[in-house]
Amino acid sequence: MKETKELNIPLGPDPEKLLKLDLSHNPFGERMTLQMGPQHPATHGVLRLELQTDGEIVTQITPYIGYLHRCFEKIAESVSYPQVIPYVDRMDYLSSMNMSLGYALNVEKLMGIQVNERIQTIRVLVCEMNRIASHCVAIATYGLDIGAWTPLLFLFQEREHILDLFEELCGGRLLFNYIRIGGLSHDIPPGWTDKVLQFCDYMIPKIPELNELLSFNKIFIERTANVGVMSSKLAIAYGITGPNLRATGVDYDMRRDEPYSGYQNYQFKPAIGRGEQGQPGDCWDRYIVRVREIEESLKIMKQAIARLPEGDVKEQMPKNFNKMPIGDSFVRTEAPRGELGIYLVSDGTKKPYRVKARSGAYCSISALPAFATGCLIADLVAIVASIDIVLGEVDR
Amino acid sequence: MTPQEICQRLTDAGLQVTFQETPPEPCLEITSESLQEAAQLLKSNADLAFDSLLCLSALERPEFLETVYHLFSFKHRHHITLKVRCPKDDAVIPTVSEIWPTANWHEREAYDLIGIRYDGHPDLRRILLSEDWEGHPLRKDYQPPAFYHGIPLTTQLLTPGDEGN
Amino acid sequence: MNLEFLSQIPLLLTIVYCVAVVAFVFLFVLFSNWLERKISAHIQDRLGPMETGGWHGWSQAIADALKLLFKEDIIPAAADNKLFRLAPYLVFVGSLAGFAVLPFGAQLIGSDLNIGMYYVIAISSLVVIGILMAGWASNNKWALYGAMRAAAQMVSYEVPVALSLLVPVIMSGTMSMQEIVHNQEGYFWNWYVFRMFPFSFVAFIIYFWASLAEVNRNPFDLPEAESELVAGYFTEYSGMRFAIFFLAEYGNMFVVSAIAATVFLGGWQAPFPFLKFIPGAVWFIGKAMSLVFVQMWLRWTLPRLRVDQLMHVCWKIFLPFSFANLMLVGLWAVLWGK
Amino acid sequence: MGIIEGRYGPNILITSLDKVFNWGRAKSIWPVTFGIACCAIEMMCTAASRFDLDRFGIFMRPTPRQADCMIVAGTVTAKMAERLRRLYDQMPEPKWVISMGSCANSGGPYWQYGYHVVKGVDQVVPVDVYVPGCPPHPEALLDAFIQLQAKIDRETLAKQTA
Repeated sequence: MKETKELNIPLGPDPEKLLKLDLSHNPFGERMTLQMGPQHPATHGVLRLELQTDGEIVTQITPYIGYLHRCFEKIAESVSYPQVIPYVDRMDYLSSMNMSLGYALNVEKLMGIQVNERIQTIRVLVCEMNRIASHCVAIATYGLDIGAWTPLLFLFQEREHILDLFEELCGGRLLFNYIRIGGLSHDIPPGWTDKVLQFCDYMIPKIPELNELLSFNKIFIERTANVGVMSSKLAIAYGITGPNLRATGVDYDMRRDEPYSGYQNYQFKPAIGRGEQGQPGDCWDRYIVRVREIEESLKIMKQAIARLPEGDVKEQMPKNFNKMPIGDSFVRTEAPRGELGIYLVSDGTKKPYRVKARSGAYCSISALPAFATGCLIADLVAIVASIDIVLGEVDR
Repeated sequence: MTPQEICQRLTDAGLQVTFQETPPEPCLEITSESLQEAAQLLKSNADLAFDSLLCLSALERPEFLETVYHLFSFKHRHHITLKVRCPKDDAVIPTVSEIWPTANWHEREAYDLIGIRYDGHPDLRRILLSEDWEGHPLRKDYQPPAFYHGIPLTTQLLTPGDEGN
Repeated sequence: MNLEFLSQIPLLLTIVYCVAVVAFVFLFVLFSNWLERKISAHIQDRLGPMETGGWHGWSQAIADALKLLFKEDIIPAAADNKLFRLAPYLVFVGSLAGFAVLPFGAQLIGSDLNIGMYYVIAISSLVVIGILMAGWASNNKWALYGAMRAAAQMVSYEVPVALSLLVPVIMSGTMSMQEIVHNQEGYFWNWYVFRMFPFSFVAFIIYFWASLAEVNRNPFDLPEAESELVAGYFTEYSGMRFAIFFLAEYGNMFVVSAIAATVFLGGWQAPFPFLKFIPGAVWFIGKAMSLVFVQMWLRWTLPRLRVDQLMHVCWKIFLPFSFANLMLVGLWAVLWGK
Repeated sequence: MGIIEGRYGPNILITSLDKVFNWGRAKSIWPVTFGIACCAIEMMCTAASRFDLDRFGIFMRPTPRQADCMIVAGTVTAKMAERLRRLYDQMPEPKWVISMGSCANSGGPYWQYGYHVVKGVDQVVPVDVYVPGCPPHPEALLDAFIQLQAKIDRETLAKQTA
C-alpha cells in the first residue's frame, strides 16, 4: 500500500526515538481530543484510549486501564492456595485453563510436587483446546473490527464445539476450575477423547475455509498488511510475548524452548511472522500467526490423545496447605495472549503471602503508544484488535 | 550463565550485590543505589544481554518494601532475579523504565498498589485505580473505603472473620 | 395498468401518486429491513427474526417501527437544536425526491422530466447536506467524523456515478427516464447493459460499486462504521429521528438500485416480449430488489475499506475508468451512430 | 406518549393502546453493546449463531441513544460505575436493565475482598431482571429476555392508582 507512505505516516517508531518525540508543537494544525471507550465497540471491553487526532490521523495515544480492576492480587492474599484458582480463571476469561495451569505449576514448584504423566497430558490437551477457543474469539472480533461480520459468527460456531466438550468435561463453558494444584478436579469422562478426535477432524478443514473467507481476502489484506508494524526490538523492549512476539519474527515459544508440563514430548512448529503480505510484525502477521497456532494446537491435541497414559489424577493433590515451604517462585507459561508469569511468595501459612500476575496483554497494551502513534483511526481499531487484549488480564 | 557467575560479574564491576540461595530459585540482592548501574550493565554487556524484563513485582515484607525484577535474555536464554529493598517510611527506588520500557507500566502499577515511588519515572501516576483513590491496597494494613464518589463499595452484610477454608 | 382516465384530473392524480409512493417507501423499508435481517442471518448460519408475529417473524420490522415511534426523543443539551431537528427530514426528503422520476411503469411515473437523469443526480446531493448537518449539530466527535467521512465519500463518488450514467444517456440520446426505458424495448439483450458490450457493461459495474458508496453500504460503510465510529453521524439520534434516518437509508438503497434497473436493465420492460402481460411495476420492483439483495449480500460478506483506500478506489480506479469509458462511447457514437 | 401517559384511568382506549405499545416494545428490545468482563463473552455467544438473539427481535446497537435495554455483563468496578450510570442516563425512556451474572448481581466472587468492586449494579442503576450464574449459560440470558418481555407486557399508560 503506497497510500500510507504518501500520507507520511511513520511505521512503527523506535522506542528510543519516541521518548524524544516532541508532540507539544503542532506541525499539522488544530488537534482534537477523542475519547475512545470505555464503552466503544472496538476496545474489546473497557479499555479507554485518549486520542489526539489531526483529522483521521492519530497523533497521540494515551491508554487508560483499570476499569476492570477486580483486585485479584489482594483477594489472592486473602484466600487459601486452592481457592485462588477460580480467581486466576477469571483473569483471562477466554483461556481459563491456561491461567489455572500457570498458577498450579507455580504452587507445585514451590511445594516440590511432580505430577504424573496422565495429569500432564490431560493438562496439555485442555490447554490447547482452550487456546483454540481463545484464538477463535481473537480472530472473530478482529474480523468484526475490520467490518466483516460473518467470520465472527462462523468462528463462534466452531468455538461452541469446544465449549460443548468442556461442558462435558467439567460442567463449565467459560470458567472451569478444572486444573487443581497437584492434579485435576476429576478424570476425563469415558468416550470423551473420541469426541475430541472427532472435533479435530472437523476443525482441520475449517482453517482453509477461514483463509478463503477472511485471511486472504483482498480487502482484509489491504486493511492489515503494513499496518501497525512492530519491530522485534520494540516487542522485546516492551516485554511483548506470545503470538505478538512471534509475529515480529522472533522464534521463541515457551512450550518448545522452556517446556513445562511435558510439552517437550510433542512435535509442533511455532508459527512465525514472515511479512508474507507486508512487513514482519504487521497486523496481518499477528493475525495469521494465530490462525496457524490453531493448526499447531490441533496437532498437539491429537498427539496428546495418542499418548494418553493411565494414572490417577488425584493421588498427588496435597491434602492441606498448612506446611507450605517458605520461599518465592516465578513460573511462566505460554498463554494465548503472551506469557503468563506468576510470582508467588509463600510465608509458610495456608494463604499466599503475595501473588503477582504478569500478563501478556498488559505489556502489549503498554506498547500501543509506541508503535501505533501516527496511524489512522481505522488502523488503530485494527491494531487494537490485532494485539488481542482481554481486559480481565490487563486490569486483573 | 549461572546466577553465581552473574553475581560475580556485578561485584567485579564494583556493585553492592549479594547472592541469596533462596528456594526454589536463587536471587541477587542489590542495594537501591547501585540498581540503575547494575541494570545498565545487565542489559548492555554482551555476555549478559538481559534484553527483556519479564516481570516487576513489588511486595510488602513486615519490615521493608521490596521490588523484584525477573530478567530474561532472548540471546542467551538465561534468567536472573533481582531484589531491591527500601524502607517503609522512605519508599523510593530508582526507576529502570529508561532501560526496559516494560518497567514503565509495571512501576506505575507497583506505585499504585504498594506505594513505592520510582525515582526518575517519566509519568508516575496511578494506573489501575482512579487518580483520587486513597491508600495503596496491597499494603497489609489497608482499609478499603466504604464509599467512592457516593457509590457504596462495602456491604453491611459483610461478615468479619470468614477467612475461607 | 391503465390509469389514463385519471389524467383528466391531474392534481388528484399527483396527490394519489405521491401518497402511493410514500406508502411504497414505508412498506419497502419495513420489508427490506426484515429481509436484511433474514438474509444476514442465513448467511451467518442462523435464523434471524422468528418469534414476532408468527411466520418467520414477518412483523419484526413493524414492532421495531412502533417501538421507535414512541421512544423518548432526546435532543442533547449541547446540540444545535434547530439543525439537529431539521437534519433527518432533509435526508429523508433527499431520498424521497428521487422517487419522483422513477418510472415504475409505462404510466406510473411522478413526473417524466426531460432532464430526469440530471434531476436524480442533483437531488441526491441533498442527502449529503442533511448528513453533514446531523453530524455537526449532534456536537459529538464520533458523529462529526461520520459526517465528514460521509460528505467526502458521497461527493467523491458522485463523479463516477454521474460519468457512468452518461453512457446510457449517450446511447439513448435523451435524459428522460421514460425515454431511456422505451429505447430498451424487446428481448433482454436490448437492455443497455448488454448493448455496445464492453462499455456499457463497465459503466454498469462502476455505477453499482460507486452507488454502494453513495448509500454508505459495505465495503464503503465508513460513515457508520460500527467498530470505528460507534454509529456514525446518527450516534446521538434516538427514537423517531433515528427511524427517519433509517427510512432514508433504505429508501436510498432502493433509489440507486432502481436507477440502475431503469438505465441498464430495461426498467419496467419484461425480459421477453411474451411476458408483457405481467405489469411493468412488477418487473421494475423485481429488478431493483434483486440489486438491493446483492447490496445486502456484499454487506454481510466483505470487510470494510479504510478512508484513504476508499478515496484511492474512487479517484484512481473508478474515475479514470469511467472517464475513458465515456470517451470511448462518445467516440463510438460519433463514428458509428448510436 | 408523554401526552397521555399517566393522565387517564384504565379505560378501553388506554388498555388497547397498552396492548399495541407493549407488543412493539416487548418484541423489539435493542440492547446496547456493552460488555465488561467474562459474561460479555457469553453475551456474545448468545447473540451468535447457536443461540441467536435475533430470533426474538433482539438486536445489538452500539450507541445507547438507540437502545432500550442495557445488559450489565460483568464486574462493575468503582471506576466504571460512574460511566455505567452515564450510559444509562443517555438511553431514552422507556429503558430496562438486565444484570447478568453474579458480579453484576452482588459482586459475585469479588464480594468480600474486592475493594474496588461495586457490590451489585443495583447500587448504581435500577435493575429489572437478574440472571444468576458465573457466568450464566446463554439459555439463562435468553430466559432473562423472555422474563423482560413478560414484564413489559404488564406495563400500562394508565394513571397509577394508590
